[in-house]
Amino acid sequence: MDIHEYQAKELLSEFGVTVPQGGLAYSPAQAVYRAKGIESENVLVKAQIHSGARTAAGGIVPCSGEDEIRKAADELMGKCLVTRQTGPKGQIVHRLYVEQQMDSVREYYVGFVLDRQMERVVVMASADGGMNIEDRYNQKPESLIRAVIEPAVGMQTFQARWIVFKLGIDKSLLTQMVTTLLGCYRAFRDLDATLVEINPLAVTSDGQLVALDAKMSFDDNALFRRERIANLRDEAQEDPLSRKATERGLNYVRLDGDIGCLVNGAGLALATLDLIQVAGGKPANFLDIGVGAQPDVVNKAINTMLADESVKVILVNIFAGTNRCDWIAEGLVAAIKKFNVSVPVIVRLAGTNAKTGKTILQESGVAVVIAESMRDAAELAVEQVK
Amino acid sequence: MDIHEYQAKELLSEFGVTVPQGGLAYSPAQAVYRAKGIESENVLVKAQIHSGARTAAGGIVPCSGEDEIRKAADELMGKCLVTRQTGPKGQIVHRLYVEQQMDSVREYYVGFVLDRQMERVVVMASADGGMNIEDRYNQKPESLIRAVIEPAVGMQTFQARWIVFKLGIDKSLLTQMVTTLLGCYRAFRDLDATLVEINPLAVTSDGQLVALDAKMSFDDNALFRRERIANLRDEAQEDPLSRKATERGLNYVRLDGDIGCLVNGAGLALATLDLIQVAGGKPANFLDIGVGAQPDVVNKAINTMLADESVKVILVNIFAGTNRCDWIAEGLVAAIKKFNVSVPVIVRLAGTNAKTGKTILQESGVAVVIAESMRDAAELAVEQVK
Amino acid sequence: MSILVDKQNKVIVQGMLGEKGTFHTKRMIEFGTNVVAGVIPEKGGSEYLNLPIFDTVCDAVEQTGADTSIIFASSPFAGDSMMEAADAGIRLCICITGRIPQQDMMRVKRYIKGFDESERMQLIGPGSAGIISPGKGLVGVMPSYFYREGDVGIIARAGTLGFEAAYQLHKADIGISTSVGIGSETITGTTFVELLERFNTDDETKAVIMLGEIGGLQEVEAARYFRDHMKKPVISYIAGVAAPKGKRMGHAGAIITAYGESAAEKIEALKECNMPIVSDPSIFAESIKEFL
Amino acid sequence: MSILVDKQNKVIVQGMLGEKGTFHTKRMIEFGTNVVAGVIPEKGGSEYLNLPIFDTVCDAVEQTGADTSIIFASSPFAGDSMMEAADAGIRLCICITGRIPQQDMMRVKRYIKGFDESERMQLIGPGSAGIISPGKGLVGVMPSYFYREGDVGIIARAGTLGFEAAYQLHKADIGISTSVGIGSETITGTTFVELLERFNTDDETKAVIMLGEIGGLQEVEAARYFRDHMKKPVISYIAGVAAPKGKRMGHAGAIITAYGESAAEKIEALKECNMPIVSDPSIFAESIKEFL
Repeated sequence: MDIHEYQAKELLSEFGVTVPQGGLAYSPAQAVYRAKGIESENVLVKAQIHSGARTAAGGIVPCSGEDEIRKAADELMGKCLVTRQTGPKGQIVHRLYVEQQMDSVREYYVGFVLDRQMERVVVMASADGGMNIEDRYNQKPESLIRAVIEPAVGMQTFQARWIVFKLGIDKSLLTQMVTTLLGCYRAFRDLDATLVEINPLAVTSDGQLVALDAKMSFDDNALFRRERIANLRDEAQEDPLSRKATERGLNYVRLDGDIGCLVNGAGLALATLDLIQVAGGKPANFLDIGVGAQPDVVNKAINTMLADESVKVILVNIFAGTNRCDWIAEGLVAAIKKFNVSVPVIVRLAGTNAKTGKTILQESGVAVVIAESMRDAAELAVEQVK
Repeated sequence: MDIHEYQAKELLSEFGVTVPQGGLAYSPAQAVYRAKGIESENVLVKAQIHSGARTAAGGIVPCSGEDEIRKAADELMGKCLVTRQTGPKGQIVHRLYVEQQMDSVREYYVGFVLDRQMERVVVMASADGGMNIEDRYNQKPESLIRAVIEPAVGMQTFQARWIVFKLGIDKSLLTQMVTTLLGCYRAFRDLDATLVEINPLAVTSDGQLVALDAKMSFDDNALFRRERIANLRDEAQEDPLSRKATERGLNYVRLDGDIGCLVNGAGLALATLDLIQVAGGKPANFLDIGVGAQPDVVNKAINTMLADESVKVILVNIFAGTNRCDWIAEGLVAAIKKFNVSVPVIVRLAGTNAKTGKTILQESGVAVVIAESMRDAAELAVEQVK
Repeated sequence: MSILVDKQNKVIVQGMLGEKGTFHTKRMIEFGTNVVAGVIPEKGGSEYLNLPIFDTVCDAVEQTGADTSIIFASSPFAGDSMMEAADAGIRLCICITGRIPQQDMMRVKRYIKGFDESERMQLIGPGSAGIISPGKGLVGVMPSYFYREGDVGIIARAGTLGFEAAYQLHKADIGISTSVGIGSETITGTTFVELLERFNTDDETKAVIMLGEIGGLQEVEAARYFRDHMKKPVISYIAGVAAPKGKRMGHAGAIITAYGESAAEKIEALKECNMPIVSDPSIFAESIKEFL
Repeated sequence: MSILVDKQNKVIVQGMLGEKGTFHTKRMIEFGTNVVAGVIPEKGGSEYLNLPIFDTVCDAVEQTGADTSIIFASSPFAGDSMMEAADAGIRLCICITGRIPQQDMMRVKRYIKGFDESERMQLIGPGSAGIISPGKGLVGVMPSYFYREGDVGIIARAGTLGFEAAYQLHKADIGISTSVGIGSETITGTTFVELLERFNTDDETKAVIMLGEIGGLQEVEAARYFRDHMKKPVISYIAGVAAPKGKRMGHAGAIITAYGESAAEKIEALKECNMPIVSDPSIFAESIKEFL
């Protein structure tokens, strides 16, 4: 789960990371009011969306004085921002963060992430912080410093010092930098984060070390024990269809093509996408109904699928291991009738009671195309949209 | 460092352990006032000293009504309680804890301690809680259940459950007991404790699991990072001479005999005590001036030594490794003159500049007996008090 | 032979009371697996599905001599269940439960590693579909009716892909020695390499189907093992070639995790090791046939 | 030979700036120990006592090839210093600093244990008096002037007792191969057994003086090693026979720690292993003489 910049900053500041003064606003008037609580004249009005790279997309506006703030806030609020990270559909701005503008003389990058190969948390740091860290990393991978944290003991001060010296940070900042790094690690560990990132971590002209931007993501599977974090969820930032699918107990991922995929099991879902690609098509989404699906789940799934306007054909690929093809078939027939499905439906059923399932479909009178193999199904689906 | 029962209960309750209602009092009037905040009519007035086994010593008085509370508090306050754990000198009561009296139908023992052989924290539990757990352990050692905590992962729920089932606790108390055990462990770990003990951990007639008494000790070496714990120190509970010695940077341990031992280094101190025993004497104390002692430290040490009235002879056993015997000798002469020392002083000097040191003593005119070996010194000292 | 599971395993079930636990315990018993007990804290001393129930894994092991455990406990409790199994002396633990918090899994792995190698529990999963050795034992959730005895080994991260492969073999009249689901979680127990090693020395296995996917690097390690040590044919498939990099992939924090983990990069690495790759998931059976 | 330290060790000092660090670094240099650098965070690039100073142990090891470290850092920082040394590839680390929080030491030991045995740092201390091999090397705080070359090994928990023993040998014209102070802290690195093993195979050591004390059980383990494996004479002393059990000893929490740990109980256990015991700490020299 992602959270907003302002939320990440609030959390990290509790772990000893210094952040600029700032306040949250839901309206231009509130933005102006928030700016009054900030000591400096120059502020940034920052769009709060679950994406970085906002500067290039015009999501961060430097302002001075009430009028400029009001104008910037007015323009940003409700705007759809398309950044390098949002995808072409962009994200709509519902919240603004008004923040003290700091002068930075040097910018660093600091990130904490789980390395799944080592099964350990890794700290990454770079003296080339700021925008487009990915590009700079690709050009100069050696510029990224890494330290592995031993889970049995946690991050140690010597590791933080080692990073500081490797980065060549001015030694007067040693203590601040160590505090920041250890604080980020504790936040990562104590809050079940999957990502803690400060970029840029800036040195100001008066020798302060300040997190100018911060990003945190959390382990969805651990939210049950992190109520405070779970409450930071901003549903307005999520794809509405995914959200609805989640509420219905389905796993839905939206993609760019036009073939809707209704499958059971994540592995089969990936394989279905691969087959569609092999056949020359593009999936609009995949909707995983899970391995033990009951008939009513199919109903919910078809309902979700139809809400996606880009779907021009529905490909159903079911391998019934612990569930039953006849149930799936019954559910499909009922849902197709109920929702008056007008797009073509290609169905491949295999496994438990596959024969019965196919018979149910054939005798139901609804217009479905039955495919014999996964590959046939994919090819038939692609044909429909060509 | 030890703390009082009421302090341990306050800390443990923050970690999820249930404790009876109660309040601290420094006077009988305050005790009466505290009792008003307690819902039940029956209360216990409990002497707060750094010792268990208070019931047998009359330190815990059940009361009902204002008069009884006032009377009990009046009697306890300022009283010197001698328990099995205080030694013959006892401890003076300066604080009282007024606590709701609970009916207990079953009493358990739970303790957390570091096992230095395994270098791990060990949980101990017994279904025979209450008074004289040591005796019962000695009779029936198998009644004590033990679980070892893996430091890399901490105490796990399954371990707590295992203990609960081993104790044969009623299953309706499973969750409460698991919460209590995990809470104690977290308190141990997060507060740098060396001991967490609940005895008795009682089951009340209405099915509550309540810590009727609690004891915590802390790692002196970790107090620098546990300010809150360090502030719980009650100096009135410490031996005044030890306290003074600590303030002066000396390590002082009070014992029962009459030979004062001034030594450098803990190992040499233990060896000196052994030699006195071999020679048939009894040490009054030992005062370790450390391995790098400067002349003024000897001054402080003699001053501390003289404040102990049981000292009938002073045995100085110095092995100068990194420091110098001539400094020690100079310090001794000055201190003996300054404080007009009237008890015999036996001195053994060895190591760096031992010869010069002895010459200084011999030429100083102060009455000291110079011994050639550790054993001679011990024998000479014992002779003096026979 | 077969690997990991045969008729000797004495199996206990942790987290048996739930719908899944109940359903699959029944199926394992029907299959003929020697399920000896269930562990349900607070229910010790009772019976469920005609099995004795114990409060702790420790009790179950002491009383029944169990050496194998299968876990259906829900995600918040599964980490604790795995550690309890390891502590009680279980030798093989299959965790069906998935979606376990990462930090719990870091703890579990660390806890298991704390045991001497000779006493260390082998963990399959979490998020595993289990293990089936047709004709011998089922400690998992495989729909066993289309798994027939034979000489092909299957290792699959995703459960349904493993089922799919087994079903294709069934249709093609090819039997299976053992099929193992190792799960797709970020941190798991047993890896492809460890299972290839076992199949390598298993007399009853002639060829192996390895079903990988995007994320992680263990497929590449498996390919290196294949190149250097494997004496039997292996065919592999990497699911997710068509999957777009996740939203987070564009992100700096993903630098370290993304490198070499995409399906395309993996396939490249596998090819370098000369491991045969199937790019069409509907032809597992025909692809393995030529090696038999 | 000698054990642990000889003329080859390249020594760095962690926590050099303080009074103790400065004093003993000078003494080690005077003795002839090959002290190659100091580590003082923030002072990297400067010089102190004519030694190059580095910000990190890692830098010091890379630049000087150091393999040995001695720590004088103050107690709150010493745990971190030990882990830094282990991480940087130091092979032998002597921690002079004592009074380290127990939980820090649990972490340090766990951290060190995480390395493969072949890369694992040997830790002496904390609260160690260090190591001296007369004529070869001093990595410690021993007053070296009365340690002469010879064939008696000394292992002492308490620093001053080790000094006392060495001084008695000096007076009796007996030389020392190596003397090691292992510290009296609750949790320490190297134990009596590990050092007896080393003396056992050291050509230059003919006999060993082992100076134990109350608390812990390592003296008993050492006695068992002596009984089963030691090919050389060892005399032992357990300090604290006359020490009363501490105030806390009367307490239930001490049940587990107290058993077998008192001097009397230890002496009993040592006697069972036929280890010669000296009960008078003023006769170490005359007691060892008969074995030479």
